[in-house]
Formats: sequence, structure tokens, C-alpha cells
Amino acid sequence: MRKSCGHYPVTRNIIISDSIIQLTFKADDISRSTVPGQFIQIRVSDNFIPLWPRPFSIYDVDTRKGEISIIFKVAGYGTGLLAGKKEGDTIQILGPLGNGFPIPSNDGGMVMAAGGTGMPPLFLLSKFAIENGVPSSSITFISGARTRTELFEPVELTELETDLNVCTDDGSAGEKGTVVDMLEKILENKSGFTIYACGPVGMLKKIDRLLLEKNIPGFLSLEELMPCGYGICSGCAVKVLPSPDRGETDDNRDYHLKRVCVEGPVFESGEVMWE
Amino acid sequence: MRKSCGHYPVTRNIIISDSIIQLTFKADDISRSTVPGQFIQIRVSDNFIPLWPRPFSIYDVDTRKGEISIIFKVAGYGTGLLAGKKEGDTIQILGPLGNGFPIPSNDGGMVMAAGGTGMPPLFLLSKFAIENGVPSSSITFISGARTRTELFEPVELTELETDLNVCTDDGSAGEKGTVVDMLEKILENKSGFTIYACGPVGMLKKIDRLLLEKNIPGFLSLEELMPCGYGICSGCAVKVLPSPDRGETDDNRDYHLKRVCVEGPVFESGEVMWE
Amino acid sequence: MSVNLSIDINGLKFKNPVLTASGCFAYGEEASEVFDLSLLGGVVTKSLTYLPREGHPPPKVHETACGMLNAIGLSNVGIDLFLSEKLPFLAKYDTTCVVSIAGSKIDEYARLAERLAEEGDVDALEVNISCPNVDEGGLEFGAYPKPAGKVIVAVKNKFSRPVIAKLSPNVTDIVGIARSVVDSGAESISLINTLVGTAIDIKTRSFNLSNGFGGLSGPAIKPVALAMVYKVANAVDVPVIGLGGITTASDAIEFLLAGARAVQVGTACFFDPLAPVRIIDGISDYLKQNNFKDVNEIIGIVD
Amino acid sequence: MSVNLSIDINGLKFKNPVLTASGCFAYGEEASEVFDLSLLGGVVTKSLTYLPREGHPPPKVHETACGMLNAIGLSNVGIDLFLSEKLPFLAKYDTTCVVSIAGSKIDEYARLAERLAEEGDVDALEVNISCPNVDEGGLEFGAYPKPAGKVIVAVKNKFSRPVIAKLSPNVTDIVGIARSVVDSGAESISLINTLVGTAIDIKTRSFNLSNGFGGLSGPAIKPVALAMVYKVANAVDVPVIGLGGITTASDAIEFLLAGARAVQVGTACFFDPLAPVRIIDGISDYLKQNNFKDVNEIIGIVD
Ligand SMILES: Cc1cc2nc3c(=O)[nH]c(=O)nc-3n(C[C@H](O)[C@H](O)[C@H](O)COP(=O)(O)OP(=O)(O)OC[C@H]3O[C@@H](n4cnc5c(N)ncnc54)[C@H](O)[C@@H]3O)c2cc1C
Ligand SMILES: Cc1cc2nc3c(=O)[nH]c(=O)nc-3n(C[C@H](O)[C@H](O)[C@H](O)COP(=O)(O)OP(=O)(O)OC[C@H]3O[C@@H](n4cnc5c(N)ncnc54)[C@H](O)[C@@H]3O)c2cc1C
Ligand SMILES: Cc1cc2nc3c(=O)[nH]c(=O)nc-3n(C[C@H](O)[C@H](O)[C@H](O)COP(=O)(O)O)c2cc1C
Ligand SMILES: Cc1cc2nc3c(=O)[nH]c(=O)nc-3n(C[C@H](O)[C@H](O)[C@H](O)COP(=O)(O)O)c2cc1C
Ligand code: FES
Ligand code: FES
Repeated sequence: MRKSCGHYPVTRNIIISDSIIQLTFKADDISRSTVPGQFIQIRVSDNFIPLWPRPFSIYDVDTRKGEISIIFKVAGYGTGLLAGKKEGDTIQILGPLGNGFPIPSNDGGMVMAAGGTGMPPLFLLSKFAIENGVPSSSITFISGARTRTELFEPVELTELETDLNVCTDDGSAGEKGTVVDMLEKILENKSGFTIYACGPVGMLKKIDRLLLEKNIPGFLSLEELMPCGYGICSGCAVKVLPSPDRGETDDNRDYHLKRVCVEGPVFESGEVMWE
Repeated sequence: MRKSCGHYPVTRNIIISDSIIQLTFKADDISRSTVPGQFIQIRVSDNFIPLWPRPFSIYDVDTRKGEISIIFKVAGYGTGLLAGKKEGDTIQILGPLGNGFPIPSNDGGMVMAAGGTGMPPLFLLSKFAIENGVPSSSITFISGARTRTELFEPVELTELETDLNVCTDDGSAGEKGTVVDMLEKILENKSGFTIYACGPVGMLKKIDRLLLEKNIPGFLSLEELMPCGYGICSGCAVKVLPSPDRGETDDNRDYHLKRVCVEGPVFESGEVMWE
Repeated sequence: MSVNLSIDINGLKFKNPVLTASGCFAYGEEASEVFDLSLLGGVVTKSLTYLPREGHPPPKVHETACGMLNAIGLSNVGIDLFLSEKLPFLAKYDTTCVVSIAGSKIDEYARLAERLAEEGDVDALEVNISCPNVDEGGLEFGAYPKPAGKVIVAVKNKFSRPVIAKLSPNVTDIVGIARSVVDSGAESISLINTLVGTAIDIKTRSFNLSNGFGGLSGPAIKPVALAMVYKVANAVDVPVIGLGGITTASDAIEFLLAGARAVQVGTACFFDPLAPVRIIDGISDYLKQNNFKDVNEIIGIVD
Repeated sequence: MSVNLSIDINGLKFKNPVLTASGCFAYGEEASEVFDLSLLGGVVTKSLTYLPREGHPPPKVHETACGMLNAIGLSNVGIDLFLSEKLPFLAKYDTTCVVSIAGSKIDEYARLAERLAEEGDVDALEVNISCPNVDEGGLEFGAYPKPAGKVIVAVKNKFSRPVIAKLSPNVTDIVGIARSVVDSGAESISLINTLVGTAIDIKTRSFNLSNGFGGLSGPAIKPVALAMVYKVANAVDVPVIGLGGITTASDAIEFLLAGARAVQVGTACFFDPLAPVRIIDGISDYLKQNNFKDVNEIIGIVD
């Protein structure tokens, strides 16, 4: 699959909250080839600090305008620089990258479990699903964060008209509770779902355990440090359980390594070996 | 002599021309202790690219407002970053540094020979001299550059009402010719001057030779790479001729090293051993 | 005006002097989705061991000031999968194919060389001697002249096409090691591999890499690499391939001026996937602007 | 809550573990115009040779990616002027005074040690063994265990107070050299000195430094320094002083966690004159935030 690499112009910088920014780029080629769950690598500086590009899920695509967007939290030095980019600046992007989410395999409905910065790919997945005929009402969307200011809840999400459930650990917005709490509650009442989750590793681990316990199918999108983002460095590798189903013989090793940037970022529930 | 080191706020960024910028900082302490010919070290980046601070002559001081100014040409990466600083940004400055010019020792008049970025310290020297009673008319000021766009000719300079002579190598502004050409012409007609020169090394070398030939006293302000700017690294050392007058015995060496940042940037004519 | 970029390393031809470095380009498949591999002078594959290896567990990488640490630990597909899947893919491109090999015993190098000698698509071997020498208690083969030479002899016994010895910079006397591998039959030398380094997370008070130590690469190490390349190029009679922190054409030209006949681009491929291509173009521009007709004219002319 | 920052290096006391590095602070006079030297744990002076030296001609320095090259060439005032002017100045401050010595013959080290032994204001010597060993043909004293040890023996014969051996990182086996200097009587080890490196100006096609090669320092080399400090601290019984690229308190804490009992700040003093002071404060803050009462509690606890 062809990957584009070049300098793309920023077309909009929208400040969603104190530390959450939405950036939009003019990138025809990337906008046309993206599937939900894929990401881009952005080189945030023209020098070597930071050295590596930073990975961001593609949050929205507008094929008509040839634009792609990301939403990100200012988490450190690189995202700090990125937050300062404005209309007209050009920036090196490589993408689209990664496997993306599989097309929903049943029509029992979808549950999106988004923790913090995990919202963007699940928004795009929901949008694609709806565009492909999945009724909005059959998508349950949980968006959670520790606190109100860290919540990713752009208007576009509300406009999708999914069954949207907002929660915060401290109750400062939406219901009080974690994404996992919300998911457990939802799973009590309904079944036949496929779960799609993206967020902090602690959350993913708990969700994975929950799904395995309840034998519910699901897909988890992981985050790792990514020196290259396109499979050439092996730096982003995570441990996965060898599975004969996936053609992985176990030849005496208790784990295999998979590159999050190529074989992921989306993994099937039960696949990842958590630390 | 006490040196200040701290983060000082930018109070103005004035674009003089395409590639020439004037920056003003609020820096009470530095403004009060500066003598003409001294410089400051500015750390242009909060990371390690570039690693070293950049040296700039102090162009103007306003002790009432507690401000200091520099004028600089965008010459590379560091000055490129500096050009982007705006009101409110704070920036690490160390200063004032270096020896500065000596108080004019005769009243035969002063000739300032400024090539390109060499103008700022000579402006301040002229201003101080005038404030100390030297008549404007007895100061001849040559400001030259290769071409019009590289000329440092701010309004403040005109307002000093010195005998101002502008020249460019290509004749695009002022008279056509180099600073050395102009100086030679002036020296033909008058005598009893002290010469103060700052500019590219080729110009300084020629002026030095001229002054030695004609036995005219003068002072030259040098530029060198400056890792520290305050005398601790020895990186800025230049070769000087050992001079018994200055208490330097020659102990079989054909040169001594002096640090431009401490023993300079101002050297007496005849002192520097040019390459 | 057109300039000649092609170079010759003891009979091994490269259409231009820019290769991608081992471990920084996998086996070429992923990068082929970004640009046409036929533009490259050559590709050096990820170091192969006889059996597949997962390498060290995560975390395997850490960012440092203008550089990075890696403790990938030679994770690779092993010789069988390499020959059945990776080599045929690379062979489709019009670029010189250099296969990097590594082992923890001399015999492993020899067995790899033997298998690869049978493959016409393998233009040359690069012998990575920065691996812990299990035969002699864990010190790197590349740490001392003698074991380094022994590896090359074993490989040359099995492989008659050009063999490039890739040197480790973590040594007192790089020239001594260079001489030893040349005396042992290496047709070329590439250097440098990574510098040993580490980093500590002061919050958790543990190492940032699962393995504790890792290899430092990227722009930070360029001055060290350039000094070693200059010294070795001036000491041995075989062509030298320079690498270490090369990111721009200007960096590559520094290495050529220092005496490298070719260069490899490593870490830069991570953060700037088109770097190898821009470096090729940039070298060509430099030659034109300075009225050189042939890249070979600038090799080693620094003074 | 107050924390103890003072440390002890084989009887040599420092009020806190932050020293300034040799050659990066001259003799303290200039820096005393920027901050109060009595804040420092200690000052290590520019390496002294017996006679004054101008060092290499300019250009002596070059900026690199997150680092710099220097070829200052040991320019210093010589022992006489040091004793008459520089030492008395430093002695006015309440900080530990470590005098660095260097020589091109073993005898030069011995003569320096003898003169300095007479001065009560000299708390310790740091022996810079990264100089070309004229006695044995130009290789650095610090390149091999034996000559390194010989220098220390010669110095210890003349100087009974603590002697710190400063090691060069340009070696295959830093632990072997560390063991040798300890066996020879060094009370402490400091490391690392600069890495050998170079840079070339592609416009003029000549080296950027008059001397061709120089020493690489600054943030770029921190991972290499930290790895060597960890290895040496775990191999020898004397306290180790860590340096190389330390710029922030976090950097310094990494070295302490790795096993250094004190640290030195070098290149950072150039671009951030107050760095040593901020590092002292930052270590203190870290200890408080993590409920340590004494800096000695965190030394070597990385796992
Ligand atoms: C596939 C993928 C998709 C992502 N999508 C988004 C997104 O849509 N929106 C968003 O806000 N963030 C997203 N992230 C996380 C984002 O990449 C990091 O927040 C960013 O790289 C931090 O860079 P920094 O320089 O600001 O932080 P640093 O100063 O480098 O570090 C700050 C903190 O962030 C952690 N961190 C750094 N890099 C990564 C990384 N690559 N992955 C995970 N954690 C990291 C560090 O460990 C540290 O704790 C994604 C990450 C991955 C791998
Ligand atoms: C005492 C002193 C006073 C100065 N005053 C002024 C001033 O008032 N106005 C002004 O415009 N410039 C002045 N300069 C020159 C200014 O410091 C350099 O232009 C600046 O450091 C270049 O930084 P850069 O990162 O943009 O350039 P780089 O990208 O580092 O280099 C661009 C070019 O500038 C040269 N250069 C870099 N640093 C220096 C330096 N420290 N001295 C001389 N040349 C250098 C390089 O060799 C190169 O050719 C002064 C220099 C000194 C030493
Ligand atoms: C992630 C990574 C993996 C590497 N793997 C190998 C390898 O398998 N074999 C090898 O000889 N060198 C390997 N290297 C070293 C590089 O080929 C190169 O020598 C080194 O990184 C210096 O060059 P650079 O600074 O351009 O990256 C690896 C480097 C990195 C960063
Ligand atoms: C300009 C300069 C001069 C130096 N001079 C000496 C010296 O005289 N003696 C010495 O032992 N080390 C000298 N060093 C090495 C430093 O003390 C230190 O070991 C090295 O720079 C690494 O630390 P850093 O990265 O913090 O600078 C010098 C370093 C620099 C940059
Ligand atoms: S980030 Fe390089 S292989 Fe995944
Ligand atoms: S710049 Fe460091 S001594 Fe002058």
C-alpha cells in the first residue's frame, strides 16, 4: 500500500481547550487512501529535537476538500511545538500508516470505548460506519477522560448522533466514572456487540480482560513510541501471544513481537501480552 | 565587573529591512552597566540547536526605560530563530560582555568605520561621545555594506547628526565603494583622528594596515565564534602580536592568544595578527 | 551538465554512493511503499542470524539529544525466510543488494556466508562484528583485532564476492581493527556501528531500555564517525564506506571528503523517509556547483 | 524539610555533589562575576601543565548537533601563574578546590603534583590522562591500563591528599583502565573526558578545526557517558564522579542513580552560565519530592 511522504500545509488550527488542539492539513493523497484507525507520522521540528516524528490517529478526512485532521493533547515537547503551527505552515507528514480497524463483522452493533486521546480514530470509525449504512443509533460511543479539560468531545462527535456517553473520573463532565466502568454497565444490559477501544494502556488492558471473560469480540488500538512509523526500525514492537490461528507457531517462545506501526495499531482482543 | 544572566522580556521587534531586525529587551541591570563596544550573549533556543548563545553588540541603551537594543542581520539558523521573537517572549541573556571601546583619547575627532553588521557598537559609541560633550560634527561616520538591503542605517543614526557617509559596494545606496575606500578618501583630507572600526574581517585587516602605514591611532572590534562569551572556554581566542608595551614577553613564540570575549572584542590597531 | 555518481568498491558497482544502513531499512519492503528503491546506490539488509530472533523485549528504543538509543537485539527473520521471501523482493529492484550477517559464534557467520554464496542476487556481504562473541565470553567480535579478523577469514572461506567488514566504534584503536580485517581478506570496511550508551528514567529509577544498554545513533554521533572514517580511510588500502548520523547531503559530502567512497543512511530514514533520495540529489548538485564531473574526484580530498 | 546534599569522596568533602568540569570554568574568576562560587560543591580548574601553553591556533571550536568540538589544546597559564594568581583567588570561596593537571611526560605530572602538594588550598588533584603520551609515542596515557596506572603512581608519590583519575572514553575497555588507576592508588575516578571527533567544511573542503580533530562534548554524548559511569561505578570500590553532557538536574540525577557520587558540569556552563546552580537546586527538589533525606540515598540505585 502506497504511503505518501511530503510537506503538507496546515489549513486550520482550532484550539478545542487549554491543552487540546485540532489541526487540519491539505493532503489530497492521504485523505483519499485513509481507513479508520490509521495514523500519520508528523515531524514536528525542522531540526533534531525531537528526533522522531510523532504519531497521531487520523481523526477526520474530507476527501472533497482533500483535507485530513488530527486532534491531540499537548503532552510534551513535540506536541507543544505542534500546537504552535498555524495556517500556511508546512510540515512533514508520512501516511496513512498502520492497519486500521476491520470492517464491522456483525450487525449486532458497535461499542466505541475512547479514553482521552483515544477518541479520534473511533470517531472516524463511527463516521465511516454510518456512511456505510450502519445506523447511528446502533453505535454506542463512550468518551471518557480523567477530568473535563482532558475530554475529547468536539461538536463533530455530537453531530454523529451516536448513543454518546461522556464520563470523567472526577465527575467534572458527564457521568462520574471511568470508561471501563461505563463499558461494564453497557455490557450488562446488551450483547452481540463488537467493541472498539483506544486509550491509555491501563484502560486497554482492563477492557481486554473484560472482553475475554465475557467472550465478546473486540479490537484494541495501541500506542507505542514510534521512531519510524512505517515498519523499518522494529522499535515499536509489542509482545503478542503466539496464536496458531494466526499462523504463529510457538517454537518454545512465550511471546512474539509485532510492530504496532505495521501489524497494528489495531490488535484483536486476546492478542496482546500485557506487561 | 558584575555580569547579569537571566531571562529578559522582548519589548519590541522592529523589522528594519528584509533581513535586518532590531530587538529591544527590558533589562534594567544591563542597561545601566553597558559601555559602548560591549556585547551580550543571547541563547536563541530553549533546546540545544544551536548549542551556543549568539553574540550581539549592544546597539542602544535606554537607562530611563531600562531597555537595551540590538540590530542584527539574519545570517543563519540562530539569527533566524531570533528574528521570530516577539513582544512578551523572554530570552536568556548574559551581559554586558567584553572590554568596550576606550574613551576617545584625543579631541582631534573620531572616525567610525562600520561595515554591515558592524554599525551597532559604533552607533552607541557615537551617541555616548556626543552625550559626553563631543560635538556631533567632529564625528565622521561611515556606514557601508555590499548592497542596499544589507545596509544598517536606522533613523537613530541619522538623528545623531554626525557627518554621515553611506556607501555600498554596488552603489545601490549612498556612494559606490567600500568602507575602506571611503576611509582612505577621508584620511586624505584630514588628520588627527582616532579611528574606530567594526565589520567583516577583510575590512578590518585592510583598515589596520592603512592605519599602521599612516601611523593613525585606531581601535578594531572583532567577531569570532563564541561558545561562552565570558572567558571560560578559550574558544574565541585570536592571535595577537606579542608586545612588550603591553607587558607581553615574546618567549620565542610568534603570537599570543587573546580571548575576543574578554580581552576584546576591541583591539588596538597593530595588535591583531591577521591570518 | 551531468555528473558521474557511480562508484566501484573492489569490483562491486553502485550506481551512486548512497546506501541504506543495516537495521534502518528492514529488508526494503516497507520503504518501497514510500519511494522507488531503484533510486538507491544500494540496500544493506537488517543483520541476519541463522535462526529467526525476536530480539530484546520492549522498550527497545529511546530518544536522546539529537540521537536515539536502540536495543533491538538483532531481531530478524532468519536465513530461511530471508531467502524465500525477502531476497526475491529486493532482487526486483535495480539496486545493489548487500546482505548483513551476524552471529554469536564464528561458525554461525560461516554458515550464513555459505548459504548466501549460493544466491546470485546477493551482491556482497556486510559482516556485522558488533555482536557479543559467545565463543570468547561475550566481548564483541569487533572489540579486538584478532577475533574480528577470524570472523572475516571464516566468511571469506565461504563467500568469494566482496565482503565488507562493519566495525564497531567502541574501541581504543579503530585502525588496528581495520588493518586486521583487511589482512584477513575484507574487500571493504564500513563504519561506524552504534556507540554504547544508556539512559535512565528518573521517575521510575530504572533504565529506559529493557536491556539496560543500547546503541547510540543519529546526528549526535556524526563527529565521532567522521573522525574514525578519516583515520581508517587514510590507513588501509581498501575502499571505506562511511556512516553515522548522516542526514543531509552536506553530511554525506563530509564523509566523502574524509575518504569514504560510499555512505550509508541509518537513523535518518526513520524521521525523514526520503533522506536517502534527497542526499543522492544533493551530492549531484554539489558536484555540479563546484565543477566536479565525477563523485570519485572528491573522495578523500579534505585537507 | 531539608535534605543533606553533602558527599564524601574518600575523605574529600563536598558541600553538594555538583562541581564544574575542567576546561569549562577556567580558574573561576570569570564565572565569579556571574554567580557566587561558594554555592558550588567544587571547582575543577582548567588542566595545568608545568609551563604556560597557548594551545592550538584558532579555529578551536565548532558547533555540532547537540554538541561541540574543541581543540583548545590545553592552553593554560602554567603552574607559576596559577599559584601566584589563580589559586589565591579560588581559595577565597567556600568551595572544594580540585586542581586538574596534565602532562606529556610522566615526569611533568610528578613535578606538578610536587608543587601542588605544598599548597594547603589545593583540596585534591584531578589527573587528566587524555594527553598525548610523549614518552610512548603519542598515544594517550589514558588509552591503555598500564600507562594510565603509571601516571597515577607518579602523582600519588608526590601528593598524599585525594587524587582523582579522569578517564578518556575513547577506549575498548573502560573498566580495565578504571581498575588499573584504582590499583595504582587513585582515590576516585571521574569520567568521561571528550570523545574524539571532527567536522569538515564542505565549502572550503578543509577541517573546521585548525588541529583537524577535536573533543566532542555536550548533550550529544550524555548516553555514552552514563553507560561508562554505570559500568565503572559497578566495577571499582572508589567513588566515581560522572560527567558528559550534563545540562539539567534531571541529567545529573541520572548519573547519581547510575552510581556517580558527584557530577561535573562542563559544556553547559558555556551556554547556560547558571546551570550548575540550577542543577544543585533541582537535585534538592527531586530529593524532597521523592522523600529522600540525603543525596547519598539515591547513588547507584537504578535497576
Ligand atoms: C498510533 C498512535 C496514534 C496516536 N494518536 C494520537 C491522537 O490522535 N491524539 C493524541 O493526542 N495523541 C495521540 N497519540 C499519542 C501521541 O503520539 C503522543 O502524545 C506524542 O507523541 C507525545 O509527543 P511529545 O513530544 O509531546 O511528548 P514527549 O515529550 O515525547 O513525552 C510526553 C509523554 O508522552 C509519551 N509519549 C511520547 N511519545 C509517545 C508515543 N508515540 N505514543 C505514546 N506515548 C508517547 C511519553 O512517554 C511521555 O510520557 C498517538 C500515538 C500513537 C502511537
Ligand atoms: C562581539 C560580537 C558582536 C556581534 N554583533 C553583531 C551585531 O550587532 N549585529 C549582527 O547582525 N551580528 C553581530 N555579530 C555576528 C553574529 O553573532 C552572527 O551573525 C550570529 O552569531 C550568526 O548566528 P546564526 O546562528 O544565525 O548563524 P550560523 O548559522 O551559525 O552561521 C552563519 C554564518 O555566520 C557566521 N557566524 C556564526 N556565529 C558567528 C559569530 N559568533 N561571529 C561571527 N560570525 C559568526 C558563521 O561562520 C556562518 O558563516 C556579532 C558577533 C560578535 C562576535
Ligand atoms: C534501530 C537500529 C537497528 C540497527 N540494526 C543494525 C543491524 O542489525 N546491523 C548492523 O550492522 N547495524 C545496525 N544498526 C546500526 C546502523 O546500521 C548504523 O551503523 C548506526 O545506526 C549509525 O548510523 P546512523 O547514525 O546513520 O543510524 C542499527 C541501528 C539502529 C538505529
Ligand atoms: C572547551 C573545553 C575544554 C576542555 N578542557 C579540558 C581540560 O583542560 N582538562 C580536562 O580534563 N578536560 C577538559 N575538557 C573536558 C571536560 O572537562 C569534560 O570532560 C567534557 O567536556 C565532557 O563533559 P561535558 O559534556 O559536560 O562538557 C574540556 C572540554 C571543553 C568543551
Ligand atoms: S516505529 Fe519503526 S517499526 Fe514501528
Ligand atoms: S567565548 Fe569562551 S572564552 Fe571567549
